[in-house]
Amino acid sequence: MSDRDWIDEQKDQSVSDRLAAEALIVDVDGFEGPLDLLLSLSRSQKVDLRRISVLQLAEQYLGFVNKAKALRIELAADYLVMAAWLAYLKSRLLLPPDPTEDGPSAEDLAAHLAFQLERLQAMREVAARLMARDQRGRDFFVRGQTEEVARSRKVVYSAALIDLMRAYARIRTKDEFRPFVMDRHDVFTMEQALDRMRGLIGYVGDWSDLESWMPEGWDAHPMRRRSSLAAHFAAVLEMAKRGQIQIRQGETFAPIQIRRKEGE
Amino acid sequence: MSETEQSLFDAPPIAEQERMVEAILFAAAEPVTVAELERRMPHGCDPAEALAYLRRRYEGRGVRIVRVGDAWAIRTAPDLGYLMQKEVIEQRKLSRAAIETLAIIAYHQPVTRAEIEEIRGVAVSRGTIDQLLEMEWIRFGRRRMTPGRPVTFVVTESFLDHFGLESARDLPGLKDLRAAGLLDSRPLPGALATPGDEDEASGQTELFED
Amino acid sequence: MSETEQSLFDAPPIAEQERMVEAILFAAAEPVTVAELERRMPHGCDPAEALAYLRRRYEGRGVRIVRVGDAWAIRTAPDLGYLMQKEVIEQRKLSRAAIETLAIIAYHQPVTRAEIEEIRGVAVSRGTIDQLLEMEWIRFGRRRMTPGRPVTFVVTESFLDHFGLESARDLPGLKDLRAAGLLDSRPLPGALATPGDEDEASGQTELFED
Repeated sequence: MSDRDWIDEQKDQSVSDRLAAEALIVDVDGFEGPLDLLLSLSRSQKVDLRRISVLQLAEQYLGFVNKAKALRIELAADYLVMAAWLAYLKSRLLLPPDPTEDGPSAEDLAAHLAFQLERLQAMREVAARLMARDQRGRDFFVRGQTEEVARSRKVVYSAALIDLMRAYARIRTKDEFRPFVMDRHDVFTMEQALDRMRGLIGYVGDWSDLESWMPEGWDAHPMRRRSSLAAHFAAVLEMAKRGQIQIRQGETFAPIQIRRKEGE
Repeated sequence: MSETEQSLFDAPPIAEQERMVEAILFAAAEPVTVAELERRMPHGCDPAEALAYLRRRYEGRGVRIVRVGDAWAIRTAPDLGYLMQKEVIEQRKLSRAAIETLAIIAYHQPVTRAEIEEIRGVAVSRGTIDQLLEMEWIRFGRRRMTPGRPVTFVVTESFLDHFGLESARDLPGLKDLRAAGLLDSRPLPGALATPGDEDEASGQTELFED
Repeated sequence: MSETEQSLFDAPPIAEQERMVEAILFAAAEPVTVAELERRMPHGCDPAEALAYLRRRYEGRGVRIVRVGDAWAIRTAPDLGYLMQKEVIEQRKLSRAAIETLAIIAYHQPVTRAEIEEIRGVAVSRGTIDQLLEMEWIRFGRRRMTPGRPVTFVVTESFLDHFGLESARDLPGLKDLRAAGLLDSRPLPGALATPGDEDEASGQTELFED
């Protein structure tokens, strides 16, 4: 439908159109949803969509739905949802506003519906204007005989998005098995510390700082130092409990010292 | 070294550059970007300037130099379309739903499927979107930064080319629609404002207002 | 209609006929004979004369009107044939190391080399990074404000172009990968933030929006 047709159609609305609107009843299939139907019904009011009576429109729509019911025409659910909403809106529009009620006023809701109709109508009009434009392959044309473009070779490395996603998935999947290897890189466990201290305890004859017993390479990185210190502290506590060593600390935050328990 | 090279390969005179652009545009069916022209022309050329001259030269002729987004093409003058019956391509008839969906995408872009449905008041069938994608009149735009990160749709250069538009800003009636507030995203009163609103506004600004 | 009526009385002016010939030759899929021109143009036209004018008009231009057998066509001027060359691109797949490195940069940018190595669990060769830099798919980002101020890598516009993405945010997230069957196990607790997580989004904002 072109622009022109549209305008003509708007102008030519008459009693016959209203009769046609009545005939809508037998042709629900012709509508693309309740909003489309509302827009068609609104044409019978013959006013600018901005001045449309939403109350009247709601009544028309409800009338339509009732007739459809009487004729045992099955209406899709969204038509019935719209009917329920319009019935609610109609009752709100007819009753004096309830000052205690929260939320939008009936007028706001009606205005929004009018906005939706106006917007749909506007989209229809611009769609018609768009389709009425000169179109490629119909009104104007491209070069019929394009010229071969000679090709010289150049190697380019490429990858598709799917390759990228696969690669990333591969890495991330690998990650999910890695904690047991990778994440322990910086962790010194108590078991390791126990094993180690058991081997070393024979050499701890006199009081010495626990920190001097840290394994090589575990004192440079702060995370590793903390982990190994904690593990060794826990290990010496365990050993003390077993009566293998003695522990002492001069005061809070002073170095912790250990020595082999005499007689071991 | 590079200075010597420079002087050896001085840019050709602008008239010559104009010929080059003419030859390249004539040889191609699809629009050619300025960047592509620059790649194909000798070093130091200014295809944009050459294009301006060429465009003027073809004013009122049987073919015209037209702009399509960032690219340029030669197309026959629309008033001569009646001579081309032989060239007319049978166009696939678009359904009313497809035409409306296309218009909504063009005027509201970037727009999500939910928004298209809200404007039309009816569900958009998968086939409609597929058809428009297949015709290469629409494509996926950025994801909306709202919950669910829905994809958006925008129109393509080939859409612009088909309808003879220089850019999406030149859509018929766009200004009037915007002035009338009909392109605003206006939620149902009382409904929670969707966090997408901000985003949408800025998305459109980017597209149409700079 | 008016054209037909007019042609009953007198032929269009020769300048107009020239436009017609120009448009027909331009759009035709093969060379057009004078007889065919005559059939397609309004009654009373003299295509041979119009052609002669058109030929003269295109003398010295980027394209010429040439005779092919007993038909006519528009062709590139022979001296500009060299413009009709395009480098053809032989596609080769990126190595596994390169694509993994690229993926990590795309998903975690800005990212340092040490971080790439930590994520891959393997050292990244200088050559891999160089290759990606040379392809202009990655570039140097801001220096990290940490000891040693290591350089970071980010992906480029041409990367986005190649993969058809509007922004790095549009990369499918881990959730999408999992939905596509590319990732099958549960998420790693405490794993690095993935695109779509708030964390990363803000990092990317810094990158893309200033």
